[in-house]
Amino acid sequence: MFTKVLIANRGEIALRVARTCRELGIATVAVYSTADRDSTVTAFADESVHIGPPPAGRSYLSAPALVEAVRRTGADAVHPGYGFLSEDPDFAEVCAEEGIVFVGPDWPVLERLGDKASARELMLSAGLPLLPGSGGVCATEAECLRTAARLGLPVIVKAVAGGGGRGMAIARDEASLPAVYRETRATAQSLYGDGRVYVERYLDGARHVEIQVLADRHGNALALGDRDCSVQRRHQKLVEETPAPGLSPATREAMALAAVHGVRTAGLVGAATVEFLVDSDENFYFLEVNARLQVEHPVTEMVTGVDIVEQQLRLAAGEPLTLGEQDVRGRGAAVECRLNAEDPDRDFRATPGTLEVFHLPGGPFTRVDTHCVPGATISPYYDPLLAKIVTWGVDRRAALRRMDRALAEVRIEGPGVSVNTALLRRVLADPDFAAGTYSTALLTEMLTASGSAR
Amino acid sequence: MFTKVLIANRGEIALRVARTCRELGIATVAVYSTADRDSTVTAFADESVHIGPPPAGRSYLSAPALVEAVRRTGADAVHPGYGFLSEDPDFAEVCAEEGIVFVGPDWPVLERLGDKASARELMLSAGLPLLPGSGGVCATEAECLRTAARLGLPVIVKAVAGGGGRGMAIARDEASLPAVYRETRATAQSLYGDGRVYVERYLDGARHVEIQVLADRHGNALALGDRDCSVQRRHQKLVEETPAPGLSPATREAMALAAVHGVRTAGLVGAATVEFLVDSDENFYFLEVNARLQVEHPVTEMVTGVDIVEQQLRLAAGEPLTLGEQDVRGRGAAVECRLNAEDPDRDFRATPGTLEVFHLPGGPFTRVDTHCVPGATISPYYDPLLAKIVTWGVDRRAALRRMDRALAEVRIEGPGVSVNTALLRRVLADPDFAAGTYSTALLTEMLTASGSAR
Amino acid sequence: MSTPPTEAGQLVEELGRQARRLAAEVPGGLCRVSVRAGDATVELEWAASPDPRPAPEPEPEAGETDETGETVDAPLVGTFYHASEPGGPPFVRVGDVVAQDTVVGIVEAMKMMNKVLAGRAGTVTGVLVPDGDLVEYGQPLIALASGG
Amino acid sequence: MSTPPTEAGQLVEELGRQARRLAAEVPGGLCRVSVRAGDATVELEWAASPDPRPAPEPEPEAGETDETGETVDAPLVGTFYHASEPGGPPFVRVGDVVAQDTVVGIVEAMKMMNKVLAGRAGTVTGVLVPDGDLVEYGQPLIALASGG
Repeated sequence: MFTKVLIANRGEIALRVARTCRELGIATVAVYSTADRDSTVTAFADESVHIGPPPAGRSYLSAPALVEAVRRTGADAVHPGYGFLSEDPDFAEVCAEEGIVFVGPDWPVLERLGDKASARELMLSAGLPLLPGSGGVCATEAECLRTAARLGLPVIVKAVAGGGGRGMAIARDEASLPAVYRETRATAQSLYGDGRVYVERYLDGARHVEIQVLADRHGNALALGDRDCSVQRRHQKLVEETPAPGLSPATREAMALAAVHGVRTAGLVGAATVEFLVDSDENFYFLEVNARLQVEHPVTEMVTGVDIVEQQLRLAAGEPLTLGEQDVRGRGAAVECRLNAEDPDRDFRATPGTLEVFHLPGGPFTRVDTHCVPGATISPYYDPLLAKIVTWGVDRRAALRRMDRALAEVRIEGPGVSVNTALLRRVLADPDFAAGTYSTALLTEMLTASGSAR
Repeated sequence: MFTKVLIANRGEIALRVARTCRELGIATVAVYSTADRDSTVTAFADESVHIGPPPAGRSYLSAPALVEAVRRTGADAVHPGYGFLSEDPDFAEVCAEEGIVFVGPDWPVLERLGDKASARELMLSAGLPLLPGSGGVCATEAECLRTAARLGLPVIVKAVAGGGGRGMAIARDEASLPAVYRETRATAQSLYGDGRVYVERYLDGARHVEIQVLADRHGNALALGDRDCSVQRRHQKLVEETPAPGLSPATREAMALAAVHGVRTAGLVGAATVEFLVDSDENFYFLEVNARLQVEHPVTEMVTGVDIVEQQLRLAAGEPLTLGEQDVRGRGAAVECRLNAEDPDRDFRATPGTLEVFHLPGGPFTRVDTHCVPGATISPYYDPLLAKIVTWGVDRRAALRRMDRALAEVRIEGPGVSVNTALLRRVLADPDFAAGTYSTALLTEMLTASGSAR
Repeated sequence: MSTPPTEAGQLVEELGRQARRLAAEVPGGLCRVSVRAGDATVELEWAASPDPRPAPEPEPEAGETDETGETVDAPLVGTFYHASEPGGPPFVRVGDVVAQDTVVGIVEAMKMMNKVLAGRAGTVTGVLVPDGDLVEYGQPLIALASGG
Repeated sequence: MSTPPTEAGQLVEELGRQARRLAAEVPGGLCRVSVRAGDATVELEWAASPDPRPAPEPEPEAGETDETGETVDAPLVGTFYHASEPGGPPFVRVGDVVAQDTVVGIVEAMKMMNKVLAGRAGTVTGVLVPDGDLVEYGQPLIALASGG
């Protein structure tokens, strides 16, 4: 096992990773930009390195800064968290060259899975069901129109380099397709420096269900159950739960098998999530592989009792997977709500500011992951996630009632700071959500119906 | 089920009970003394009633104030928490007369178990193993000396009306016995208005192990596993864990059977804990029944997934126990540490004051129960418990390492306020504790060896 | 540091008032008082530590007169009665002059009748709670003007 | 509101200094500045919202000169070299007079050599980091007195 791990991230996930390192007796190195100088993880970690100014491009996204921080502190591994460089094949390659263990898949695997077109091909070859699509990059507008004519509308145009809900747009009719195509190309070019896009049939009213997988270097892989992440705003997840409600055991098992097979086919080592769209007939279609820790991993932890970060570290250190099916059998249900400093009434605009009051819930079967403390300042440079509230219950209903109790305890106040607590409670109260019959359209429909997010 | 429950308590346990009520859709009434006017549970509950001035005798211990508060709010049940009136047969009887459901055993059961001499007799008749003792009240000094001569020294002199670690003293030799006898009688008279005492052989180096039991009105009873609570200061628990380390499965099962049988024999309905002393040969001896929720119940909740407060409410409402052995099978291990505002270096003197900084841990498999917030004032009128930190792990070692990580995150500061965090971490680091081979002598030995609590 | 006649000053004054009120309700053993507003702090500490045992229960018959002298407050939770029996003449009416030991009402708690005494001399200016209402501890029952 | 010459006043002043320093390091998009100490608050807000995309990475070659003008700080994490080659003459020595674009050292990060410029005119009064040491972002490298 490692003796010192540098955590190449910030916010709640940096603290999350540092906690498990501490529990395993591994020394921790935090890194921080000037904006995060007084952060909780900096105080928690054994050492800290100031890696750059607030803009992520010169700090958390700067591979040279991170590699030099590793050299300076003598860490033997880097945990990238989620976002930032967590799925960057170049960073993983540099780490490998420098003799630093990257806690994640090998860089060629990241490269293959990061290109959404090649990931599609790979999973197709592994026999996973895919939505009908362009079968590769759609190089011209004409090709895009031909593909859409073949697939039928609506279609979704996606950036090859995209992921995590960014760089994608839906075209509902032929007339709008050329504009959608051009805009997605332009967005992809500006976001990723890679304008290539592909086209897939778009499923209305589908659910977003994902399988958590662990895989070692010795040919063992294991699914840790599924998560439903259909409650999304602008393709960004807001509420996640496990197990996905209402799926038949047969579908659940078939998805888990497909996910494990896909991960093995990709040669992936570590923790990964295979995302699927599931239609109302329980047909499921491969979406993408997230070859990293997910924001929503705690729901799986609460139900299975597995510390996924510990598993990542062990797997990255080359240890064999010692968990079997019997060790990861889920108990009960868990749900996570993301508390964001954002204003649902103003198109979810981030509302940075100082948290004068910051009170989060606790008590039975309630987990809180946060990097914030009273008096902390939420910087405009990074994502507006303040805290993750996770509750467990013997069944879905108990977990959801507990979540509503927990959200009612939240008190966060500060000048200019708006928090999405009320919207989260509205989701819990929504009849479709409560019945477990919701799809990715839920939040949009809720907001459209009320004309307001509150 | 009830529609409105009045919580006849304060502090963390009042909030704990209110949370489960909320989750079950039951309206809550908080009560408060003048010192607790701005408490967290008062803000949380649906209604609050000001029941008296700060001294508990005129507020939390005043049965008339509580009964009138129930009448005023129309609550149909009272949850007494722990301490205060939770095991008071008179209060339970008054509730019964007034048509209020007391969430706890019927008053005759409380009366029988509250008198330690009659509880001993009852459990003896149920076949539970008891330490050799006076077999009833020791009415005179001469009788006490005769009994001690028969039992052999050391002996422990206990108040018949005592419990929860109060009203007891050990005599190690014949010469000191008369003074110990007289002092215990005097203490018992002043604490409980009942000077009767009895005598038992005292076991050095024994462990304090207890069994959590649930029992319904329909003849069903179930054990939820055991807890080791041997880490005590002045007979007050400080660290508790489940499962009790190192016990053989046969002993564990025998204790659970004895506890369930004892509870049934007593005719007890609700949640109760049967306490035993266990010697180094795994002989176990009945100590007492705590016919109420215990401070340390969360460790059992984390391992079994059972919400014990929910079960109390259901059982008090007359519902049958629907849990079976298969529903309460423990997973992993859990440990609880009590954060007290007290100074271990000054004989654990309470250190009330204002909490200027109040930061508690969170994250994976970590539960926090507290009623405190930054800026809160800890009153000198009540016990100094600030928070309970509970951690879970796949095994004991993982739970303890996690606890040490969690305790290292605690930051509590205020003028004059001392917190026992460092002592708790010293317990975790103690070789005997780490090996799971400790007894009730652990803390005394630690403090004696170092000459200091830090 | 002098207290400026500002909002902060008013805050301090109000905090002080609350502290004194709290202190007055407590039978003994007050150990430390701290009043803070922003950076301004007043702190008092006594040498004796508070008695950890519950205080002996005083016979709750005197009403608690709040320190502004404006009201007689309920000395315990229960039902407030204006008269000693249903339909009987009320203990006091608006305009009545009362002495310290004048009975101004009764609070019934668990069938025990607890007399409420005025606690100080004055003139009744209001009966604040209807006959037979359930009151909580400290709830103002009778408005009382100083003197008589 | 006038700032009194107290500890709180000094705190506010220092906070203001930090805020200005932070603002100076950021390429653009500053949206709100709030400085608070106890009850005293200074707040500035601009209409434009910050650009959510990462700023284009500037070529990190200029050292960041801190606003007191006392030090030239590391523009990135890496190894600080006094000279362009091992054993070569150092870029600057104590007493040297430098111009804004004088190279005062090199920070190597992942085999890329990044020149550190003085950033302003002055006289070198100290070389604060030994040759070959690993430095973090913002670490003072060279002490510089104003003028020359």
